Amino acid sequence: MGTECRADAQLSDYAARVLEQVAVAPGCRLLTVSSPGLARAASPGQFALLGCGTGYDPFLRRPLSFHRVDVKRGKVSFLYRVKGSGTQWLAERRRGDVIPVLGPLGRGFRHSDRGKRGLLVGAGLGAAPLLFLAERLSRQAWSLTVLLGAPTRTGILRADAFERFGTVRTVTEDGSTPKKGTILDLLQEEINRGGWDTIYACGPRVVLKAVQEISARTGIPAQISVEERMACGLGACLGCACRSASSSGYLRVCREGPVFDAGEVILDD
Amino acid sequence: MGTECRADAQLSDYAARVLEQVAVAPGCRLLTVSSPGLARAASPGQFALLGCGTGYDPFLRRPLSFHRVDVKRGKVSFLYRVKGSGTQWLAERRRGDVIPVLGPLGRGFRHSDRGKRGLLVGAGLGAAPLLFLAERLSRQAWSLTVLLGAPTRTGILRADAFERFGTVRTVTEDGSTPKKGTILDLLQEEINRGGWDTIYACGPRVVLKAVQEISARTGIPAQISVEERMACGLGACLGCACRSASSSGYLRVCREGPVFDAGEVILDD
Amino acid sequence: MIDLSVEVAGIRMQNPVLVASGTFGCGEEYSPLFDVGRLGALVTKGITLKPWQGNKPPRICETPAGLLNAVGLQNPGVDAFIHEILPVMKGYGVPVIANIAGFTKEEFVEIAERLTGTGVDGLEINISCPNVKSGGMALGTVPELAAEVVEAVVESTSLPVIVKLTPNVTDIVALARAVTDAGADALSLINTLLGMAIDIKSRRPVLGNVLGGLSGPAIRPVAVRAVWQVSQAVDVPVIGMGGICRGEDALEFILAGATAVAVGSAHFRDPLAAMKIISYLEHYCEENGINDWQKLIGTAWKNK
Amino acid sequence: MIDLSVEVAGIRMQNPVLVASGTFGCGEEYSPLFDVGRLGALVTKGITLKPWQGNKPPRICETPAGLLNAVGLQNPGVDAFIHEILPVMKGYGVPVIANIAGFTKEEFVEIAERLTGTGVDGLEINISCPNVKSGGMALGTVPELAAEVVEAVVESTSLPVIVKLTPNVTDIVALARAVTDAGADALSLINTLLGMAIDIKSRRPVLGNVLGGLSGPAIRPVAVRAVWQVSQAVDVPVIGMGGICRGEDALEFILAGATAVAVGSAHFRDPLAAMKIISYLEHYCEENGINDWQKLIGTAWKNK
Ligand SMILES: Cc1cc2nc3c(=O)[nH]c(=O)nc-3n(C[C@H](O)[C@H](O)[C@H](O)COP(=O)(O)OP(=O)(O)OC[C@H]3O[C@@H](n4cnc5c(N)ncnc54)[C@H](O)[C@@H]3O)c2cc1C
Ligand SMILES: Cc1cc2nc3c(=O)[nH]c(=O)nc-3n(C[C@H](O)[C@H](O)[C@H](O)COP(=O)(O)OP(=O)(O)OC[C@H]3O[C@@H](n4cnc5c(N)ncnc54)[C@H](O)[C@@H]3O)c2cc1C
Ligand SMILES: Cc1cc2nc3c(=O)[nH]c(=O)nc-3n(C[C@H](O)[C@H](O)[C@H](O)COP(=O)(O)O)c2cc1C
Ligand SMILES: Cc1cc2nc3c(=O)[nH]c(=O)nc-3n(C[C@H](O)[C@H](O)[C@H](O)COP(=O)(O)O)c2cc1C
Ligand code: FES
Ligand code: FES
Repeated sequence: MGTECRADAQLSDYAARVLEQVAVAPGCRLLTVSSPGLARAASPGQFALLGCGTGYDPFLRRPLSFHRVDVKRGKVSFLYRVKGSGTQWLAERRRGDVIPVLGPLGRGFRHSDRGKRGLLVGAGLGAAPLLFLAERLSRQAWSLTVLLGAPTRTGILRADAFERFGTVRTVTEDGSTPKKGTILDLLQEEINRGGWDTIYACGPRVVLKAVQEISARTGIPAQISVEERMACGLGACLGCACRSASSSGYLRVCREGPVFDAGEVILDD
Repeated sequence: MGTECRADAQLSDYAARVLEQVAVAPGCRLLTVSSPGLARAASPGQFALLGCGTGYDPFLRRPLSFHRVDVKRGKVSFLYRVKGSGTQWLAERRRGDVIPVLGPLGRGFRHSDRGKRGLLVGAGLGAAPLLFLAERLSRQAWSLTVLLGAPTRTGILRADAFERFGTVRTVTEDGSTPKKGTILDLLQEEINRGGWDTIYACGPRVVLKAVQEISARTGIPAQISVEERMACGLGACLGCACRSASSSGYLRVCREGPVFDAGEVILDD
Repeated sequence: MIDLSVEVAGIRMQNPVLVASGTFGCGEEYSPLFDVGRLGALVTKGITLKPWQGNKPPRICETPAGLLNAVGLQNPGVDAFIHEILPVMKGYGVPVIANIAGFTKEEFVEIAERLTGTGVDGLEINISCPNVKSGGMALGTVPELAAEVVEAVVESTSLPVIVKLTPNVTDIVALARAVTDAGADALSLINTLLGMAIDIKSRRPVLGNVLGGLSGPAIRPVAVRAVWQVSQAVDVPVIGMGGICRGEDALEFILAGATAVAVGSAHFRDPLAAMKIISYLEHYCEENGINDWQKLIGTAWKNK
Repeated sequence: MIDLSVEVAGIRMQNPVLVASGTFGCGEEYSPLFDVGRLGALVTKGITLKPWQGNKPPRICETPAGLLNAVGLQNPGVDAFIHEILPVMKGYGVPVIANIAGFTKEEFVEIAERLTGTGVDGLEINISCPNVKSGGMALGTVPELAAEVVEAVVESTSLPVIVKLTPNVTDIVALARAVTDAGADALSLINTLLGMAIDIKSRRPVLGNVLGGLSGPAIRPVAVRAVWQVSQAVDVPVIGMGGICRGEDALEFILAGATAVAVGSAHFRDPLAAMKIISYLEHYCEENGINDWQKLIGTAWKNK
């Protein structure tokens, strides 16, 4: 994991061949493609734009975060929820099919040099970019705790995969896992316990806002991965605006983000 | 083959499951679907509208003639050329996929009670509706000659299948079959030889116009299968207009056609 | 089951899902596929005073997520309509709205007069067809001229008068206001967008008529915008149309301010589209516990 | 290799494939993907006099075969443009056309004056942006007002002046004539169609700005029609745009009367679209033995 990623060097529109696609939970799929160049270039927190459909509907590409990257084997995985027409099309791709994948894009998670105790907060699909991050951080001898939360048991994604890289704690709103509550309850517990150098979070806005608030209150630096509707993914169209905390203007989620320091942006509803 | 088809009785939007799809020539495919209801209802010369694509592009359905119908096994086949986005999508369907098929539509070939010596003229893809016709006519003890023409050898489609129902004569413009020339040369030869009760033709406009002219000149009744761009396929939108020979107005290819008596329509370019 | 019935321009409909003029024949074409009597209302193809043979083919050209058409008002004329087509359409037991197209104000009046008392339930004045050259378009784009036509028709008939507007104008709200002031009981919007396509092989226009009208999902955002703008500006009900293919689309128009919707091009992709939309609306109301579904009309701007 | 070079408004371009304003950043964003210096010309995002922060998100909404955008002219203002962005854009060695947007005639003039002599190769007057509320639209829809702006800008600068027209008008030909009479050296058409979308879950408009501009393949038929109509009515070259995604589409615009084309939304689906279009046009000319490819311009109406 680089400090400032130098994505541009290998940014390309890759023709990625599907190696495997499996359902990991209801409506939730793990897609693995072969793309050695992309695998080499990708950093945790960055994303790609996947071309969906053969005609012009759907028209726009879909942004998905890198979930796992196996540089040696040239494999890149995406963890995604089937939501609308684009992800539905992706879900129908089978081994051997080719998907256009533009990436790597954006600014991923950054080093913090304060220390190596990391708290990863993944609400629902927010788990997607965190596995890649967990792997890279653990390689650099970070000690990690991963919080995974969802409304119900089947929404807790990839807990077993995370276990290789740190302590995993899960929570569900309906109590279908041992612990019942929201991920924010869990987060507050861990914050109370203390000893964290950096928080990395991904998930719905309400979770990210809570992380912003905790970071501001406790002084623990946090990095949050933000979502916004995108067109170009390259910083050219100004479509993916997120309000800047330091100026009166906007930042581009696809360029200055998707990972922002918690204090960098204002998340409106 | 009925006299006036009573298509409406079983007209429906069938969810047809693909049984098989094979390439029969470069860019030319034979698609077989399972649809017992459609198989029972279909008559030679009628067609169906096949839904293509999952989004709204392509938007319109594609008209294809019934090429073979196996009522007993509930199978319907289409012979088609991959031309644009719709047929490209069809070409990618595999066994088990479901295609929406609206049909049977239109007015097919009619009985002639003059006699049972039929001349079938299929230029290129014009062979598509003629196989189904040949099969039904031969069951009724017609004696048939089938003329198949194309620019080159690979454009002569399904000659072997036609041989079960009558004498097949082929011609290519580049002489890659024994006989060199156009299908109109072959047609003229057969007309000169004489003895025909009805001509049935399908193919490009230039061929259909020649058939109209021959029919008018010789008095041999001819039926031609006409193509026009379609939207509804049901007679509702008035999109598929073909100039009527008997009035100053237009006939609907999807309703009064696609098979017309040679004298019924004026084919503009 | 929830009651989806609605009144538009005094015409009572069992549900708010109509068919768009020119896309549904006289109902008979679709009757083998579903019970046409389940629709909110039937709308005829444009009816002219005299028989009209329409434009030369090709009349249809597919475009991304839509199509161009240049049918050009092919119809047997008002008298043949009354005697041959209307009885078939009335047979389904739902209101029949006659889409009428004149080339002059006087023609509009004459068609309206002839249709009055025939069993037709309402008139939809088509001052917006892009496929007829002489006058059709101009009448529909200049508020004063449009208002004159509407006023004359309203005076000449006891039938409810719906006015169908073209989106090919700078200010559709001004047009809507003008025809509403002139007495329109309801508005239909939108008609097709003026477009064309060129065949790169022949290097000529695809359509026999050169220009055509663009319809289908491609134009839906333009239609939603028109409904949103107009429904806030006038007091009469709006029938929304333009690219409605699914229940979600119909709901979008209702939220934008439409009292009813019409399904047009969608029939070409899914002949059962209108039926599916009706079912969707029923289920939507049930699932969301909506008793008076008409409260949904214009929610998107009422909530602003 | 065939010579595709072309002159538009006195600006020499190596080929007729430009990028559409607002879709291509300053070139730098796409430069990792292809050699931006192979384009016919670069066109900037709309430039205002003062820095402008744009609309609140969401700014993008996908629609069938297209998208709505309501970016709303976010830009650092003309001075920052000149000092920070222009040098980057000039670095690619192809003409740079500055798309300028004023809220008044005076602002247009002032932006034009500041850009004159900076290295910018031409101005594209954007009197047609649907995403700015105050005035922007009105200026661009009334021929007299549009002409006034154009006349004032033409007088204030030595740069070639291209005028970008909106399709959201009743009579685009009248608008084109007015601005051409006022001195426009070329026309760009079309800008986006005014549209909107409503989120049925929240029952509110999707876009932060409520209204947005529709672009992409969905609008291509409308754009081709505009180019067809306008190119026959005026004597200045037309830059065609609106849904051009592939070489065939570009050719369709050329046949309709465009001298050059611009690629916009297509970049979002295929970032290499413009490059592929250039290759297509080269191959097309070679295969069809076309030496003077400019003879293709307007063939569709010349052949009528
Ligand atoms: C940087 C980034 C990384 C992401 N990573 C992941 C991931 O790893 N796994 C995952 O499941 N999802 C991820 N998302 C969300 C994902 O992009 C959307 O769920 C997806 O685009 C929905 O497409 P659709 O066709 O299924 O839905 P539709 O609702 O049909 O999409 C319509 C349009 O809205 C856009 N859209 C819809 N939801 C979102 C959203 N949440 N964020 C941005 N655009 C949206 C689509 O891209 C499309 O343009 C990410 C989003 C961003 C911005
Ligand atoms: C009654 C009828 C029966 C037909 N039977 C056959 C058949 O059995 N086998 C076969 O290969 N072809 C047949 N055709 C032609 C076939 O419909 C077209 O080749 C096909 O629609 C092309 O679709 P596309 O997406 O590949 O091409 P595109 O060019 O992308 O299609 C664009 C649009 O034009 C329409 N279109 C293009 N060509 C034709 C055409 N020749 N006739 C009507 N519409 C057209 C398409 O339906 C679509 O709406 C028939 C046409 C008709 C009218
Ligand atoms: C083939 C066709 C024919 C049409 N004929 C008429 C007509 O006669 N009168 C009319 O007012 N509108 C006519 N329209 C316009 C439709 O009624 C409708 O306003 C438009 O198509 C937009 O809706 P849609 O996108 O759902 O099709 C026609 C549309 C099509 C596609
Ligand atoms: C995201 C986005 C931003 C745009 N910004 C501008 C702009 O600043 N100025 C302008 O004149 N046009 C702007 N446009 C319009 C395009 O330049 C072009 O006219 C329109 O999108 C149609 O072309 P297309 O369909 O190829 O995108 C913008 C379009 C998009 C999609
Ligand atoms: S998506 Fe275009 S700038 Fe971010
Ligand atoms: S395709 Fe609609 S009438 Fe024939």
